[in-house]
Amino acid sequence: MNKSMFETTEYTSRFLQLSEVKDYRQLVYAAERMYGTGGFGNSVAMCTALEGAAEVVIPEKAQYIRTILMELSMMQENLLRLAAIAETLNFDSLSMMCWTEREKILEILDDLTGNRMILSMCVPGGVRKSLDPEILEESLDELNVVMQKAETIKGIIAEDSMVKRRLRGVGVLAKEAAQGSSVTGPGAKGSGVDIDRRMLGEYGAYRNLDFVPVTETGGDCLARCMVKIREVIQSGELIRKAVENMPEGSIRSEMPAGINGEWIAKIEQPDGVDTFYISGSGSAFLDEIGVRTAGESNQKIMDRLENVTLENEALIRLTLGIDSCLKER
Amino acid sequence: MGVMKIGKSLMNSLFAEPETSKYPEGGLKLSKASRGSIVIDEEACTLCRLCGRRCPSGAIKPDRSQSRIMIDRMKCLVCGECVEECPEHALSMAREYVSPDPSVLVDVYRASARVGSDSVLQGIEMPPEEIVSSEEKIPAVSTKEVQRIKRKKKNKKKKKKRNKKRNKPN
Amino acid sequence: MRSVAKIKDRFKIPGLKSLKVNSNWVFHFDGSGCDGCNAEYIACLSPGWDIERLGFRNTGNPSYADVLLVTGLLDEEAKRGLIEVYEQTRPDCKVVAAGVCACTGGLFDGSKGILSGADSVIPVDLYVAGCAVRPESIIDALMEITGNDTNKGTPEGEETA
Amino acid sequence: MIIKTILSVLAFIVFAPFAGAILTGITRKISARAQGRDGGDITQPISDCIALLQKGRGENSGIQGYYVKVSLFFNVLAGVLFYAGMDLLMTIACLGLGIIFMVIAASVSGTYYSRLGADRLAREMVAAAPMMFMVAIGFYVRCGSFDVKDLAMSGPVAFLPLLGLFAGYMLIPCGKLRRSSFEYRMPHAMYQKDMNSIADAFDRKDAAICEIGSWYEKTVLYSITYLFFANGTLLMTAVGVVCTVLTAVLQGIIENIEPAADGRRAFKSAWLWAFVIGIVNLVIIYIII
Repeated sequence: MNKSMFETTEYTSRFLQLSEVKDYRQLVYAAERMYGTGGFGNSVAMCTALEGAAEVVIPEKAQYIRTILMELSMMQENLLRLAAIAETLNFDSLSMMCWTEREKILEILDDLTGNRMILSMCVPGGVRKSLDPEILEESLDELNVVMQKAETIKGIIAEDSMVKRRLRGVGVLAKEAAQGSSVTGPGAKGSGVDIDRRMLGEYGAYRNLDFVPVTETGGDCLARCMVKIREVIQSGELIRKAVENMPEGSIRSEMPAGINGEWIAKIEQPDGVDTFYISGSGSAFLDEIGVRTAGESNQKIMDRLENVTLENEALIRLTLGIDSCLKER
Repeated sequence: MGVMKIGKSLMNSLFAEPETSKYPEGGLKLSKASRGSIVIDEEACTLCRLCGRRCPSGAIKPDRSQSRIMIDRMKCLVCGECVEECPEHALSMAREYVSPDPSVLVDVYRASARVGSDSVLQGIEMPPEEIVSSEEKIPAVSTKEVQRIKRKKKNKKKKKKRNKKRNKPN
Repeated sequence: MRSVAKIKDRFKIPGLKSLKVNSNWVFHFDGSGCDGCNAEYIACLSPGWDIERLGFRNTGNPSYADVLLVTGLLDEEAKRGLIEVYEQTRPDCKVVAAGVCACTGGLFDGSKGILSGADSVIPVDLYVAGCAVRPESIIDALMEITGNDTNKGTPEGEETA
Repeated sequence: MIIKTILSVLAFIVFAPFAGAILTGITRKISARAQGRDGGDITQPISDCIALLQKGRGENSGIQGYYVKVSLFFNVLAGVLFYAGMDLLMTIACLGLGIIFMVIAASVSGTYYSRLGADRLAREMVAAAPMMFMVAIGFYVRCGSFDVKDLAMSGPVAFLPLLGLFAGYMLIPCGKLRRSSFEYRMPHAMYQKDMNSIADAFDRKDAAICEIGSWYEKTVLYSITYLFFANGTLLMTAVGVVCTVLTAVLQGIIENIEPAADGRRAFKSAWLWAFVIGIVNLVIIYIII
């Protein structure tokens, strides 16, 4: 793991400065607030990196709980992106429809963990508390309602002639250009490249939930929106599978006082892959933290897109999820 | 003819019950796991200062000299880290959340007379001293500037009154 | 115009000012925060909570505003923007700081270039706690600051399991 | 006769803003309900406007205040001409002038978004113009004169023969009055829900006057749809009033049916619809009736 790989990435100056004052346990809360709507994914990334560096294996049940909460948080973030895209098209009713579905998922998260978006459930070494079985059952049939509505939203995006006229052929990214570049998430999946960090099974219980990443072949804005809505439906199924075969057992394992070693954790977020690099030399305060968010890696693709006009530029940035993450915290 | 694709769902949402919650009248629906605010049991607390050390945002400050504990409600992230770490289980999570307040609400609690030992803090590493008190912390805008803004708004009102007086032919 | 005022005084016709009307305008200023409180305020406008039924209306011009809602973490650019917006508001426009970062800087207080809350820039009338502030507390704050108070924060009736 | 016209004109001047506000309130409530929201009550536009007026005049009142007042004057003039039973073409011309002065007011105020809104409003007016004149010609061909007096009192109901024109009129004003039909609104932040791009840079009082002007304009446009049904009998006036309320409901729904078409297509379709349907309908009337 040579350090030069990270010379190009821009450190988060404030995040690095925070790490001098806060020990690694408190830094997970700062990582979670990098972008609030999808915070849980970042806290899982930070905790995976910490556990990797300290060579701690967390219990199986904690992995399942993390998977369930991550899929729920990815669902609500995808719906938020779709609501913003429909907002840019001035399609208010579709945007409001996405907001209502997102509200239902936030209610489920509120019942399970006590907070709507920033859950503070993921701690180094496992999960803070286990999910209540009855609430989990109730939320499953609530999820069915959301999944049916997601089907209607998919139908609207796929068949509505005006939406297709505004989205098709806009910001086209060819498959070869996508493969050669650093774009991840809907940008890559929209052009047929099926890269998905969850397949490697480094984190979460994705090894036992067999699933195929969602891909589309269009490569334009319409394909990316279809990827987003199909991922919402796929997350619903993943949650149902995870709830069914969730094992019993402890939910947390012991973490050492200081972190000695370095590790890179890459987590699949709705907009792409977030990379966390940490390195510590034995003390509770980390020496080196490198963060490369999904928005940054997708930013470099903007000049390879075709058919980008001033009018559609805001739309394309939204589908690629470029300016969603403000890192200067 | 996919133009009216959304028409069907528009129609049922038109005649169905709207999905907005009737919040102020319908009362507050709190889930069982809801994390509202932190509550202290003053007798059990032995001022061992472990919670102050673990808090990510420095919202809870145990103070041994005056044997009291201050919780800054407008800084507390309600993450539950202190509730977990307290060896005496004096802290617990209430379900009602903090209601809006005209001032930065800092609750002060009287801790009990018996003071616990310092051994609890032995294993915890304190942040290096010189970094904690770094001066280049941005000085907040001096209160003078805030007053200046207030005064500027007041003279605007006076100016209006003056113009009214001036263009009144007496 | 002065003659009209004279007529009004003599016949005691209630001028337009005395009409109590349930319509408050909210201007939302978002620092460069983690977008959590911003998404929660937009959730208030969306069908989930819909503050339009309570008479609040979102506006893009600070001079129309009755309530200036400040959310998110404030740093240097936000400070300039906030002062510029605050000077355009009316003298009796109330300021609400929603979210832990807007009240006291929250987790990132003391970081480089981060102001510790909105009160270090403009005088704040009401503080709302909560990291990712809940829509219920935003509605509480808006109702309280505009004079029609509600059952603040206390759960009524049965608590759902 | 003179007293009757003066009475109806005075009734228009007093009651038109309230009728327009309630129609706007109905449209807002229906479009909120179609989105699943529980929108405010019907009289919310009135309380919004009063709240704005209570706040008095702001600082940046500049020259656009005069243009907004002139635009209000022309909208009221259009209504006065209509209810005095004068020429229908004059009413449509006054409506057009009302919008022209609104466009000047928006482009004078200098900020980017209001200039964007002015450009959008001008396009809407030019797209709606042919359809409006087609409707006037349709009435003229049907009963021989442009005066609203004869149109309102004449014998058979004008709805059936002018069905195509009625449908076109429904689409164009709906398209025209719909807030986002030609919108080029480019949100710099993705949640920018509050840019309504015309009255955005106005001063507080001018925004209220602009709102009242749009109420007058809406009542005049709806009374033209009422003209399709009126033939003096009490029953048909009731049917006409019901139909105008129905158009308000229809607009709330049409606003949510589809996203905004980009400017050029909506512009072409409006003109195409006006000429094809208009001419076909006029030919049918001329030959058959």
